[in-house]
Amino acid sequence: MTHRHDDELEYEDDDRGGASDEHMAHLGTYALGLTLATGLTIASFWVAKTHVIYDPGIPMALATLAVAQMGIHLVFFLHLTTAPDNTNNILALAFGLLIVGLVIFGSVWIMAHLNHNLMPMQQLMQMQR
Amino acid sequence: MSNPAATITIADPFRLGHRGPNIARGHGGGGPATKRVIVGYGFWLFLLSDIVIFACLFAAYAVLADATAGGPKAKDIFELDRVAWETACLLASSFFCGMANIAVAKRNQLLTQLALLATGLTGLAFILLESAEFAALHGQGYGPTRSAFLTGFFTLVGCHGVHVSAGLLWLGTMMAQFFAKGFRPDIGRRFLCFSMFWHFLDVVWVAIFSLVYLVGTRL
Amino acid sequence: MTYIGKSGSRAARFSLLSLASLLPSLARADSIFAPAGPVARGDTLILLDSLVIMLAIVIPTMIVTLAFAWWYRASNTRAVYRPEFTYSGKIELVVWSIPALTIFFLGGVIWIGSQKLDPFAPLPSTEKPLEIEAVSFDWKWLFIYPEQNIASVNQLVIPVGRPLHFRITSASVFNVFFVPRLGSMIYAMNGMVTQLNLQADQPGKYLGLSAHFSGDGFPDMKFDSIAVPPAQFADWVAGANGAPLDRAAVDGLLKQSVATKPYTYRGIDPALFGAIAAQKVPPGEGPQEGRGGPGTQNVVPRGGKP
Amino acid sequence: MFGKLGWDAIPFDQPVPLIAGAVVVLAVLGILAWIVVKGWARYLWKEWITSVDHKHIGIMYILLGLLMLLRGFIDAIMMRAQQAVAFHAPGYLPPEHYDQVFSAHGTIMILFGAMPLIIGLMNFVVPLQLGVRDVAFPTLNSVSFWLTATGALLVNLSLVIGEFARTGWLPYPPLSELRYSPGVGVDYYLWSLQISGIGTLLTGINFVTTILKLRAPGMTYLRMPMFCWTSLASCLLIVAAFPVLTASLAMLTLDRYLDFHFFTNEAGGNAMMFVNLIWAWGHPEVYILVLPAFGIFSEVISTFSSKPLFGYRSMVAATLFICIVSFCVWLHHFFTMGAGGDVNAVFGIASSIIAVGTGVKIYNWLFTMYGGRIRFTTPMLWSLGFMTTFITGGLTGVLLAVPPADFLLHNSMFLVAHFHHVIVAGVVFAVMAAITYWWPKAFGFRLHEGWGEAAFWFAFVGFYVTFMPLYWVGILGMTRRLQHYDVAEWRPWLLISAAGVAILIVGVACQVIQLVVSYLRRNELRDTTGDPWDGRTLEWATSSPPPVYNFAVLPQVKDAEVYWEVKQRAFERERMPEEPDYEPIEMPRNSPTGVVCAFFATIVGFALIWHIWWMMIVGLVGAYATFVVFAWRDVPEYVIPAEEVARLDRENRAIRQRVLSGEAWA
Ligand code: HEA
Ligand code: HEA
Ligand code: CUA
Ligand SMILES: [Cu+2]
Repeated sequence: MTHRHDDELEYEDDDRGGASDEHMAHLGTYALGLTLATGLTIASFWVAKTHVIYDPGIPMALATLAVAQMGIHLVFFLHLTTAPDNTNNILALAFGLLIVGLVIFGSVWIMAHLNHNLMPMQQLMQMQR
Repeated sequence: MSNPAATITIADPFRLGHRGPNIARGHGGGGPATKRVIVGYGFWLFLLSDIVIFACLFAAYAVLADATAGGPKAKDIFELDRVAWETACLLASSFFCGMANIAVAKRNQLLTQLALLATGLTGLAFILLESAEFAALHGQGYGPTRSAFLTGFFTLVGCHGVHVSAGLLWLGTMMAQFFAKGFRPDIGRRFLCFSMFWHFLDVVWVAIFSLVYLVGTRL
Repeated sequence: MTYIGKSGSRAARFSLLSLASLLPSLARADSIFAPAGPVARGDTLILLDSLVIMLAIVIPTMIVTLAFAWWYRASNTRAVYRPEFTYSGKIELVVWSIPALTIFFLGGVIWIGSQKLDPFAPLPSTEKPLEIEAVSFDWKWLFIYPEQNIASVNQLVIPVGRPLHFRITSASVFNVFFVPRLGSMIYAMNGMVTQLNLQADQPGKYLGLSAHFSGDGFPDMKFDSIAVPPAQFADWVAGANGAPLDRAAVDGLLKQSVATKPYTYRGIDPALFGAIAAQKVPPGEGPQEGRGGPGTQNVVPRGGKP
Repeated sequence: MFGKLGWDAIPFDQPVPLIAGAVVVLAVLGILAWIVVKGWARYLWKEWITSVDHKHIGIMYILLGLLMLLRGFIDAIMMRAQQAVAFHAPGYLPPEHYDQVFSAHGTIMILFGAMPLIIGLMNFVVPLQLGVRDVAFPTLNSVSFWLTATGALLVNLSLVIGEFARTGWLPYPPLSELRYSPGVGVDYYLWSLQISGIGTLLTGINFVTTILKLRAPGMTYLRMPMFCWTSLASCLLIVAAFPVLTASLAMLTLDRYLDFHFFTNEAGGNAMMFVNLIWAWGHPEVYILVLPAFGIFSEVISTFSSKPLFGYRSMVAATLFICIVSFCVWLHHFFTMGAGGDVNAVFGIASSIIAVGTGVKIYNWLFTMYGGRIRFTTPMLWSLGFMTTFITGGLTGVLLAVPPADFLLHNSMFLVAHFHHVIVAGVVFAVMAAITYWWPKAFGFRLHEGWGEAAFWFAFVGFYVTFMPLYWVGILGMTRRLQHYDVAEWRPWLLISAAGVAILIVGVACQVIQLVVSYLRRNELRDTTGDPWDGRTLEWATSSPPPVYNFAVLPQVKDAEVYWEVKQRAFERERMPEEPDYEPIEMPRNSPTGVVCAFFATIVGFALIWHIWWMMIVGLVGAYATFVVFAWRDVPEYVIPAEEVARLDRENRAIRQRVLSGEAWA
């Protein structure tokens, strides 16, 4: 049965392109993923509490850690790889991220300008104080 | 079954296995992909669209975060310990879900059910923790109707919570199906979707606890 | 490339604009092609410039489309059939670059125009602008002249030749402040203050309206904007009488209705505009069963007893 | 018990909607009775309502779209008539009614007219062009359709039970908040869009998966027909943009139902955020409509010029270019809100850049005609009408993208003329071309040419007479959505515009007559070849109408224009290609999941609109139960044995062989 799977066995071998002997590797993958994610979570909470880091830099530090952790989840839990079978998934993800970026940064940029320009007088005076 | 000639000339998407010489994964010229690939990809797209919904809620939260209308600020109401526990629950749940994946691949009914149960219980624990937080805030008069900031906060975090709850409902259905129908390919595909959904909710939670809770306490 | 100011207005005089304003019916109508101030002139000029830039390639395109379609009709035996002609690098280069170059040029116009004609940008003038605060209610406009200590409803009287600085907000839903012949429009929104700089160069009575739908009384949300020589403006200010504009007056205005005749207030609570803009004045009630101004008596929200 | 619902919800005081509603209800009941009497009910249920066949679903979408187009057209006639008479006068429509009419017109036309038509065409055509047997998720496809139908049903229900929104087709808060819109109109709007929007999102996912993962062997990306490419781009936009709609409507819903403060005037809400989000969906939405339309024109122009599409790769690039850039321009709908010169300039330039991609398309169609042998059939007429007209509409669009010009034209009748110019000449003309073009494939007979040409000319002339005056009144300072006015200079132009609508009515009538006449004369218009236009893509390689499985054997694609090549070879040898080896075919079983699901969705939607909470719970439980039952099914497929496939296909081949040796194709 090197080239045909009948239906029943089909899903042993999924779109991640793994063959059956890879299954043991899976346990390791999940464990490694869990470890890394836990580590990054702890790091995030530490950053949020610490006073070692320059204060205004903290949101950036947290954002960076979050991006890293999301990457870990995608690779170790959602099994997103760079294998050729995965190109379409990666492309879709890239498109999705582009849209997410446009919506979030576009909105925030637009709204920041609007809010800044159109602030009612009283708040404006409060700011100047 | 081992007639290579037939495999070459006939390209029926619903009958051929994935590795026939003429059949590829749907991105080259090799004809339709296998059902598992198709289902997985479709669900992946669904998740991406769901991310866009969350992106809008994040954007709304970011825009409204300062509009406290005299009510509490983020700093005043977030409790990081609870958030840490919630995160731990979700991470564990994700890990158990991975275990279920392995058990399913091995077709071990008992392990599958156990792993799914563990996934569900940790997920439920998360929901309970979150409900407790919401109830506490509401009790202090800081419900979503208090200010635009709280509106944005409750909607964003609540939307994630609703997803987790829906996931729990799905999980129960999944367990029943494995139990009643065994490891049929279509149920296997459905489970693939479920596990993607569950891991995806973790990804969203990472963004929430980092950018809403942790950042919020430092602003 | 200044669209405002002396050079701009001279350019305008010798441009298509003069052609357009030659049409007599236009000058009477409140056409945007009959600008009555520097802002409107700048806007219109940019509009016409862009139009001409684009027509330069759009008209030939249309003609060629029809020509090709006609010449290569199946029944024309003289036309050469070339089914193999499906790609030409040269043609692709041309069809990408011609629109790209047009847009490159247009992009420059957009960039400069958006900066120079931004409604917030003050007008170049030696005179100090006249401050006007505009508030949109359901469904009428209130114009406050804080320095003159008067206000008027549905009537905007302005001195010719002096820059005007508007600060605009809304006491209820969105509206857009717009006097077509004076130029740029801008939104009026509760919780926000938009700004607009305008100027009228010729005396006249211009149509003013709301350019954003605001409910059943919306068609009547129009006002006269009357540009008069400065002396006459001073007279109008001196003669403007009426009740003081205070919270009680605002509460009256907040009721949904359509104002039939303009009227004025004298004695302005200076904090009022800021209070409305900052959502300190509670919003009006909104539509109730059987309520509404003239022409809107039938306002009955179905299933809508809140 | 019944929430806000009471007898006062029915507009007994307003005869027009009441009578219209009664007529529609009677007509529907009559048709239902007729079906039962004729004994067609079973057939309808088995072959259509529960069908998961992409061809049947496509046809039902198109039918829904045409009906809604007609409904929207009636609204349009009412508006043009109102503005023709409401000079210094109240006209015949009071404001609260007129405001519902334009809101319903815009909503229905875009979401329940144009969208179903475009999606229906994708459904019918894309799998055939890709050379496959169905879409990726056939049952989901049926769910999508029925959810769209639910939305359409709810919108039309608002005519007789309650009211529709009076806020415009995009309900800007605070006007759409509870305080200023206490009635159920906005709720009807919210739930019908929310429900149909989910259907549309599922369609988008379904078709992206189909196109990326389910193509005939050898059909590489750069061999896909142009319509598949544009459908892919459009569906990618759906997947990216519809969630934004879902989210922004959900926020407004929370404001209205649970006293949240996203967009209210109180507690720090920010209504500009709604405007921002809704356009982040709304702008891509119009390209979701127009991209497949571009695909249709590519197919039609190439076929009737008897030439392959010129600059195919360039066209693909332009499609993807438009797809991405259209997501970066949404602020051009609120230049006048005051974001400042920099922001305005960036979005203004981004908007005008779309003209580059669109221009490339226009020029490549032009060179497709160059050196061709053009047959002026009805679809080709629509295409030429489109090419000349759309350029003008695009030009006015680019004018609006210039912020200082938009400062004069925003929300004016000029804007109204702009978007009808691009939507009617772009989308509606495309749909008309497509229906005429693919009709024989769907039903096995062609449409009558004469009536089709008449419909085109009346629509074309009527369009110009209706909308050119609107540009002009816009320049004369007229804003949109005016129930009455008293500026004398506007009047003559509005009268001309009303006359234009009369011409349009004739055009639509011709269109309807064309359908009837063609049906009556179907035998003389019969298409026995499966290829009435001398087509170039795979849908013409199968019989008309195609068998359930589309292709007895999946075609092997070796070229960009597969079918054209095969045909040329067959033509030279005067016989069909070799008979293939037939294999049994597995097809998805029909399923009532879609229609049952939509039934419960209707209940949930209606209950939410009228605040009938128990009913909502019943509906939700029902919907969940439907899914479980569907998931519990054991045998979702059935098999057509190889002998049966061979028998059917031999019949089909015999007909074609006869044609081939006789007068050949065309
Ligand atoms: C797809 C979108 C679409 C389409 C096709 C149309 C078509 C038309 N629209 Fe529409 N319109 C909108 C989208 C559309 N509109 C939107 C979004 C708004 C804004 C709403 C708002 O203010 O919020 C609007 C607003 C709008 C207004 C309001 C203007 C105002 O604000 O004051 C008017 C007024 O006349 C109008 C007129 C027309 C007319 C005369 C047509 C005609 O051109 C119709 C022409 C159509 C045809 C020629 C084809 C009809 C085909 C059939 C009927 C099918 C035939 C049937 C069979 C074959 C069985 N439209
Ligand atoms: C199918 C629908 C459709 C399409 C295709 C378009 C196409 C375009 N639209 Fe339009 N638009 C709408 C539907 C559509 N629009 C609707 C419904 C609204 C109003 C909604 C509401 O408020 O209710 C609207 C409103 C609207 C506005 C907002 C105005 C306002 O509210 O103040 C703007 C502003 O930039 C705009 C711009 C454009 C541009 C730049 C294009 C471009 O894509 C056009 C590109 C095409 C060409 C330019 C022609 C072909 C090109 C060539 C021949 C090449 C050479 C030409 C040049 C180099 C110029 N549109
Ligand atoms: Cu067995 Cu691969
Ligand atoms: Cu747009």
